[in-house]
Parts: sequence; C-alpha cells; structure tokens
Amino acid sequence: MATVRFFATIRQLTGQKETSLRSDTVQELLQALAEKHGVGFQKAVYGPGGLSDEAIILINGRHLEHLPAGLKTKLENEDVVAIFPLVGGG
Amino acid sequence: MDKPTSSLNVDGKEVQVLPGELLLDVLKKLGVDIPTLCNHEGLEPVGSCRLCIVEVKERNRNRLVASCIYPAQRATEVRTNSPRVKAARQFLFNLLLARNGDNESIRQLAARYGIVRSKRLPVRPDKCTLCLRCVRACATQGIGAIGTSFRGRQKEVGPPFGDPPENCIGCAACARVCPAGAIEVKEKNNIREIWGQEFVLVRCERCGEAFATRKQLDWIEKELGQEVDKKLCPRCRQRAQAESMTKVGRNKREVN
Amino acid sequence: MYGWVGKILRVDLTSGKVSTEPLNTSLARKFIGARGLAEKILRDEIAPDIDPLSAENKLIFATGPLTGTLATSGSRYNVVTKGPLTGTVAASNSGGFFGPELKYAGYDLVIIEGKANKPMYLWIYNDKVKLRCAEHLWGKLTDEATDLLLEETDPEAKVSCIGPGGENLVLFAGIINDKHRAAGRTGVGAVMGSKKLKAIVVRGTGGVKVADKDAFREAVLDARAKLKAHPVTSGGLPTYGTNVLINILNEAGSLPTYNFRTGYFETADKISGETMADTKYVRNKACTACTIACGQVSAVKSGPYAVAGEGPEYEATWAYGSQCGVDDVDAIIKANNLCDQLGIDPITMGSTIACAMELFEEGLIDREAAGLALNFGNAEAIVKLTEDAGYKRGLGAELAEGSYRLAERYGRPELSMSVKKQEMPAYDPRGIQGIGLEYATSNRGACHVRGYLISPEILGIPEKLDPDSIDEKPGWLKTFQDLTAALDSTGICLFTTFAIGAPEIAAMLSAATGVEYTVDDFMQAGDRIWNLERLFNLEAGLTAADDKLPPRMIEEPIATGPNKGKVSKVPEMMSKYYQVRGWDDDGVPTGEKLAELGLA
Amino acid sequence: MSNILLISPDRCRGCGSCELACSFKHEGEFRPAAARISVLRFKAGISVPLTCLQCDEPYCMAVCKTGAIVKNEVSGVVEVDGDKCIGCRMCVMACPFGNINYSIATKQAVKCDYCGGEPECALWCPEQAIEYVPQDTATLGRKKDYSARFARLVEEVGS
Repeated sequence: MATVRFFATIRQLTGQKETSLRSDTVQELLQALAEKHGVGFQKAVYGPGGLSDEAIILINGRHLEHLPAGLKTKLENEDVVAIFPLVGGG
Repeated sequence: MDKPTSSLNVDGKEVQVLPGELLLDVLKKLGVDIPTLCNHEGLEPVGSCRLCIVEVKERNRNRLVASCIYPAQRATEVRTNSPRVKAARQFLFNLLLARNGDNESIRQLAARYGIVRSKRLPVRPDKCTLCLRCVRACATQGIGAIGTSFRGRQKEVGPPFGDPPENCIGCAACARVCPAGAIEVKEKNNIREIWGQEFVLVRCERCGEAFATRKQLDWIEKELGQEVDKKLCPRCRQRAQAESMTKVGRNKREVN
Repeated sequence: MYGWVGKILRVDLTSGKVSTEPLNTSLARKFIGARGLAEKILRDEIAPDIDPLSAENKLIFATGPLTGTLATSGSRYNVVTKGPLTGTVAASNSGGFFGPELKYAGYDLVIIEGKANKPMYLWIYNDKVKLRCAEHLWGKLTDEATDLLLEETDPEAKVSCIGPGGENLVLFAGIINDKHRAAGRTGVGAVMGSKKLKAIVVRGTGGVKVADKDAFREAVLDARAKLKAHPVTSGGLPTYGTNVLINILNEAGSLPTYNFRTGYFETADKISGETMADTKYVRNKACTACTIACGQVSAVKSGPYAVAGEGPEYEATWAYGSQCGVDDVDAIIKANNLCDQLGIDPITMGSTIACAMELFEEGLIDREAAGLALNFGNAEAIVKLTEDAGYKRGLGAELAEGSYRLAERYGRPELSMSVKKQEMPAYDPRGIQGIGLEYATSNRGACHVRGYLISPEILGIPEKLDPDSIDEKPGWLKTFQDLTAALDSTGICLFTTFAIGAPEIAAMLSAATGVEYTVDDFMQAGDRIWNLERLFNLEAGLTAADDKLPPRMIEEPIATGPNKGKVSKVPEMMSKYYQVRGWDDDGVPTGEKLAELGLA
Repeated sequence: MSNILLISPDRCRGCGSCELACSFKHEGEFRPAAARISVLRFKAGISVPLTCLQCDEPYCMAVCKTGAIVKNEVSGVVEVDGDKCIGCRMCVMACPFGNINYSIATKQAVKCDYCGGEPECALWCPEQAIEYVPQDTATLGRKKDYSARFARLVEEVGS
C-alpha cells in the first residue's frame, strides 16, 4: 500500500490529508484518485486530459517529472506520494 | 434641449445661438481665446473689467461690447480680433496695468495678449482690479458683507464704511475667487483674520485640525435646516464613517 | 521626471544638517533605483573597509522608479548600507506603505550619514524636514513607537523604525515599517541604531508621474492579468501565505531540521500553512498596489503565547520551527511577533537559537548560562531566547551576534549554518543543488531572495529543473541573480515573478521612466548591479574563499527523509559559475566584464 | 437604470489601487492624497475604501449657491462644475461623510464623478471590493449582506 498525502487546495478537493492505496504504478494510483474525487481533482491533478500543469506530484520526494519512468513509475509498499497544487512563496 | 433661434457669424464662421445665451459663452464654446478677468462661471456677469470686448454688428451698426453681458441673439456678426478690438483691448490693459501693474497675475494675463506696461502711464500699486468677483461671490451666498464705496479713482471694494462687516462668516470665498490675490487672509492657530475681523476656527475633536469658522458651520446649518457635524473635520468624518462600517468603537485606539 | 521623482534627501546626523540634491539621472538609468542605485552611491561615498557600526557608514533608504505607482506590487523600498553581520554590502527590502510615501513626499532616496549624539527621529512632511528628539521613544517596541510617532506627527504618516534590537546593536536587527513589514536581513537595523536614529516618519502629498500614461496603463493591466491568472499569485499565497511551502519542502526532503542535521521534520504539518490557515490566520492583507496580498494577519487567542499580529512568514516559521525542532505553532507565532516588536531578523534569530541548541546538546553551553534547557524542540526556549537576544540579556548577548560568532566563541564555527556569517534560509542545499550555489555566492551572505532557484527546482516555475542536477545551475543562477537585482531596483515585489518576467517588468519600467529598457538592457542592469556588489565585497576584504557553504553541507549527508545520504556539490559548480559570470578563477570580475557593464 | 459603486469592505485588502487609479485618471499622476476615494486602514488588516455616496438629496449641493454642484438625474452622479466654484468650501463642511474636498491647486471642489461612467477604482480593484453595478434590489441586498458579514468578521477579530 502506498501512502498518498494531499496538501493545500488538493486537501480541500479530497476532503482528507492522507490515504493509502494499492496501485502498481503512479498512473494507476492517479486514475483511482481521479475516479474517486471527481472533476475538481481531475482538473487540478490528473484526469482525462492527462497530468495538470498546475500540480506538483512527488514520489518519495522526487518530482514525477524527474523520474525516468514518469507515470509508469512502479509503486512499492512503503512509497509516499505527495500531491500539491502549484504553490510558491519564500 | 433648447433649439437654436438664430445664427451668428463669428470671424467668418456661422454658428447657432441658443435663446438667452451670452456672447462670451458662445465664443468660449467655439474655443475663441479671449481675455477675461471679472468673469466667473459661478457668478452673475457684470462687465466691469471689459477685457472681453469684441466688435459686433447689430442692425447694421458696428459697436464694441463686453461679450460677457451681451445677449448673443442681438448681433449678426462678431469680430473678436479686429483692429478696433485690438486697440480697445490694448487701452483697457494699459488702464489695468496702470492701476495694478505691480500685480504678477495681471501682468501675466496682459503678457499673454502681447501687452506690456506702457511707461508713460503712472502706476498705482493697487492689488484690487475692481472686478467685483468678491462682492458678487458674497452676494451670491446671500451674505452681502462687502460692496463698493466711493466713486471714480477712489472707488474701493470692502465692507461698508471700512468697518469689520458684521454679517461676514469668514468663509474666505472672496479671497479664493479674487483673480489678483488682493484679499488678505491670515490664519494662525485657530484664528482666521479677514477684512479686519478675527474668526474662531472650530478644532476637530479628534485630530485637532482647525477646519472651519464657527459662523460658517452655523450658516450651513441654517441653509440646510439640519444639524451639521461641528466636532469632526471632514477627514475624521470619513474615518468615523469607515469605523461605523466596521462597527469599531470610536474610543478604542484602532487607527493604524 | 517620470518614474523617479528626481530628488535625494541627505541627512547628516552629526551636524544635524539636512539638504537636498537632484537625482543623477544618468546613474539612475544605469542602476535603475532602489537596491542598484543606492549601492552605487554607497560604493562611491564610503570606503568599503570601514567598520559598519561607525559614523563613517551610511544608511540609504531607497525607492525605485516603480515604487508608489500602480505597477504590480510596487510597494518596495530598500535599505542599503555596509552590513554589520556580514561585512558585505547589505541591501534589505521591504513592502508596506512607507516606500511609496517617501516618493509622494518627493524623494527617491534618503541618505543618512554620521551619528547623532542622542536619539533622534527624522520627520519628513513633503519639503519640510526636521530632526527631532527621540529620547522618549528609545527603548520602545516598534508598534508602540509607531503609535506614538503617528500621534505626534500626522495620523496619516508612515513610519519606519527600529526596536530595542537595533538600539542594542543586535547584529541582525532589522528595520520595521508599518508595524509588520521588515527590511529584515543583514543587520540594517543595527546600523540605524548605531547612528541613534530611532525612526523615519514621512508624510507625502505629492505624486509620481509616468512618462507614457497609456503604455504604462496597458503594461500594468497586462502584468496584473497574468498575476491574477496564476495559481501561485492568485490562490496559494493569499490563502495559505508563504507558509504554504512548509509541507512541500518537507515532502521534498529539503526542510532543514535540527540545525540542518536533516531535511525532514516528522511533524511539519503542525506548523504548515494549511494548519495556520485553519487555525491561526484571521485575514490576508496587501501592501501598496499589490494584487497578491500574501500577508497574513494572525492570532493566537489563548494560552501562554497569546498574541495578535502578522505573519509568520515561511522563513520565520521554519527558523523557529523545524530548524529548532519546534512544532508548537503558537510559540512560533509568538517568537516571530517578538522579532517584529524588537526589530530583529527571525531567520538569523531562529537559526542562531538552533545553533545554540546544538551547542547545548553537545555539552558546550550549560543550562545555567541559558537559563533553561536548550534541547531541540523546546518551544519555551525560542520565545525566551529571542527576547534575551533583543535586550542582550545573559546568553542572549552572545546570540545577538548571530550563529557564526556564537559557534566560534565555543570553538565550533562549523556548527553555524551560515555563509559569510549570515544564516542560510529554509531550503537544504544538499537536496536542492542550485540553491546551495545561490547561498554560497549571494553578495549579502546566505540568502534565498538573491535568485530564488527554488522556483524552478522545487515548484517547477518557469521550468522544471531537477534539484539534484548541477550542470545547468550556474547559468540559471546567473539569470536569476541578475533578474532579482534588476527587479529589486525597480521597486516591485519579487513574488510577482511567479507570474511575470523580464519582458513585463521592462515594459512597465520603460513606460514609467520614459527610458527604453529592452529585456536585454534590463537584465544587463541586473548583471551590472551584481558585479557592483561583488566589487564592493572584494574591496571590503572578502575573497573567493568566502563563497562557500558550511562544511556540514559538503561533508555530512542528510540524515533522514527522501534526500537521505545527499550532500551539496557547490565546490563542483563554482568554477563554472565564475566563468558564466565573467569572473576569473579567484572570483574577480575581469576587466573585460567590467568594461562591458560600464563599471570599469 | 443607473449604476452605482458598490463597496464591500470585507473584500478589501488595503492595497490602495483604487486611490492610485483615481489620482492617475484625474490628476495624471499617482497621488493618493489627491484621490477622490480613500482607503482607511485599521488594525487586523481591516480596511475600508470610501468615496462619495452620490446622495439623493446631497447636502453639498444644498449649500452650493453658485450652481456648481448638480445631481445628474440620468447617471445619478452628483457633479461639480469646477468653473462655477467660488471656493467657499461650504460643501466640504456640509458633507456628513467627509467625501468631498477642495483642491487649492485647481481652486475647485473635487469629488468622485464615477469617471464619467467607467470608474477606474472598480476596474483596478484586485478583489472586487469596489464594483460598478446596476442599482437594483439584488445589489442593495448584497450591500446589506456584506455589511452584516463584515460586522461579524470585525467582531471575530476583536478589537
């Protein structure tokens, strides 16, 4: 089971901070979440239109973008997926 | 909207005139550059300075008139810059400069029309041009604290008999409307001095600004038939208004 | 004049003489304003090797040509001086309403020189300028001093002042304007304190003109639309404040924790923007002409840390939070509020306390000296030590010199997490390579807003750069350093750059000033300012050896979390960085480079 | 139906864009001191933009004897004809809200004129705290609703 954590506005969309899901790949995991959380999530993170430009998805701290397998990245039991909207500050 | 009733030829250009229009207004609408001094949009015209002089054709007769008091309907043709107009304007400016040649704003006005003080005329250092804007402003307010006294070269503007005018409320509109800066207003602490009379200014309860004479506030109350805020200056009234919108108590130190 | 208002106010505190002089327009064109222009004047007028707290140092309050206009977030002013914490050029900038008011009063810059023999404040009402006695204000906290000053000057005036921190020459004292906005870093407040200047109070009823009204209006509307359309500047910041970064940096394994021993804080969510938005934020507020409104009015309603105020910003939350191992959000808000009140920099303060905690756990500082146990995680300690430092009480007197001097005093300088003696902010350079290079090369000591590579490396704006990679970082860093140097000099806020870039800023600047700045001109002005700062520092005695991170970053891998095992590769990037900057191997700008920039 | 400026203080974040936009439009420069709208800032981030309410029976107009102040029956705007102003400042002193000023520079009373139907303050307000909307029952209802919500917020913040 991978741990999924939601932050900022994504937390508002899912109504939870954290969940656990069994998925083989990141893509499968996102599909499951998209199905569960509906249009808002699909627009903000992942949906029929693919990955949103305005989402930051970290797999064990690494941005999905920088993982060689991208969406096809395999998920193991202890893995942590963190999902953020585009945020900034400093 | 009023329909034009007549047409008028201004420097060769035909224009429509509305009933009751004064010639100066027509000329201004056309954008004709004409000197004025006594004229003020908010006051009854009197034609006292005559600087707005133009040449009109009225029943086949040419004459010079002060356009600010001349009903436009009466004329059929107007020349605003004819040799006669220029000469008359020059003469009027010279008289003005003779009387008020030390006054910078009068000199600037004359210079705009290419007129410099003629050396032959003796100069009186008067500030007042006898345009009577102040007198009319005060009268328009319904106060009438000032008028003219004496005649001819002795003619003077001021309160009757030169004494501090009893009905003056110290609003200083006369000073602000004066084109020559001839009326002196002194303000120190919470005292305003004008026409030889001192007026107590009301201090804002909050910020301490001395914002109006008491008599002025009384006058407003009388005019409105309503109470007027005598405690707060306009700026603090605005703050109070904002506070009432925030329901923040006035006594609490909330500001900033 | 357009954009600039064309006048400099010069105040000599030694003689009490106040004078004005016209702005040198050709210098203004080259160095834009604010940070750049004031630094140019500083370098021309002081010897870089002077003691920063001596009368010879000058303190320049500087606005930019866009300050006080409708330009996006055009609220900023800079305080420029030689910094007492770092010994480098110091430029610290702040928003709020003070900077614009200076321009409405008719001044682009105020140059403070000399030293008063008793506490004074400067009261500016348009062209009426007076030095007044401030003995009754000395010792007062910043908000009380501000209230008193408004009472005795004009309720609509704006105040920039120091608190006890600056008065007591805490080396990282800041200057606080509008009660909660701070020119926070590098110790500019200590310089003000050394001059015995408590405050500048200004009221201006004039205006700022722009050269091409239609073009300016269009450029600003365009930039504003982009800010409103961008999720960071229209959603995240107004809702969660800058603390929205706590969780993302933590999840990315780069939230420095326990004095940079690790990059992951187990209970980070307790101090996150999300938590604060739910429980502590009251309302967000904006600075002049700002469409973002990231500022958070916050309140702790009850308990030992009950307080109402503004903030904390992300950096302060981190410094008092994970850096000290503290997850008590109330204590963090209280400590941050104390920083505003005392007028000190919470980044350096928090990180210096973290350093003291490590020294304590190493057995080097004892409990008696500290007055309480300084274990990581002690919420009481962050509040107490902040106050002690502001008043230089007990151990606080040692903390008041920053972590470097503190750690050195106990024989362990390597435990100070600083560069050029200024503490690193809230991003672990071992997990984010670019930010490490940025810290190491920043001209005012470690700093996150001298480039902000976090944007591409973590947030993916404007492009997603791999935080682990190093090859492209020197080039990116130069671009970001130049951009921020130029932007800081215009008077608008760095946060706008999440949504807009050099083209939009150059368009606003050109229309405002009537000087045509192409994107290249604008970026080159940034390059020029960066090199000017470098020259100042070299003349002040710094060398390439100072462009380095604390040894922990290079030698000790991150202990836990996603970046476990990683170290910083700054040494590997340095020569390439010097190269892209046009500097020689010793980090000295080449003659060719200086000639190109018109600095030779 | 005429439009009105609807001000919702609970949305205001105090940036003062309205003051800047107003002075830019009327004075040709960024000069809040000369703006016809003012943002009044209070503790706890509360701020209120204020400008002329375009009263139905304006006191300012009632005390103006030169006819310089007139209520435009079509637009609903209380207009100043500066050329007719004699500088008595009775209007300034009569307005219970402090929403009209006198400019020494132009020797005229100055006040909000809705920018002739395209108010710049509403255009530039980043929070829609100032809106230019039809004056109908829906708007008036919203106005009431905002005031109530705002009052609650202020109570919450405490003072």
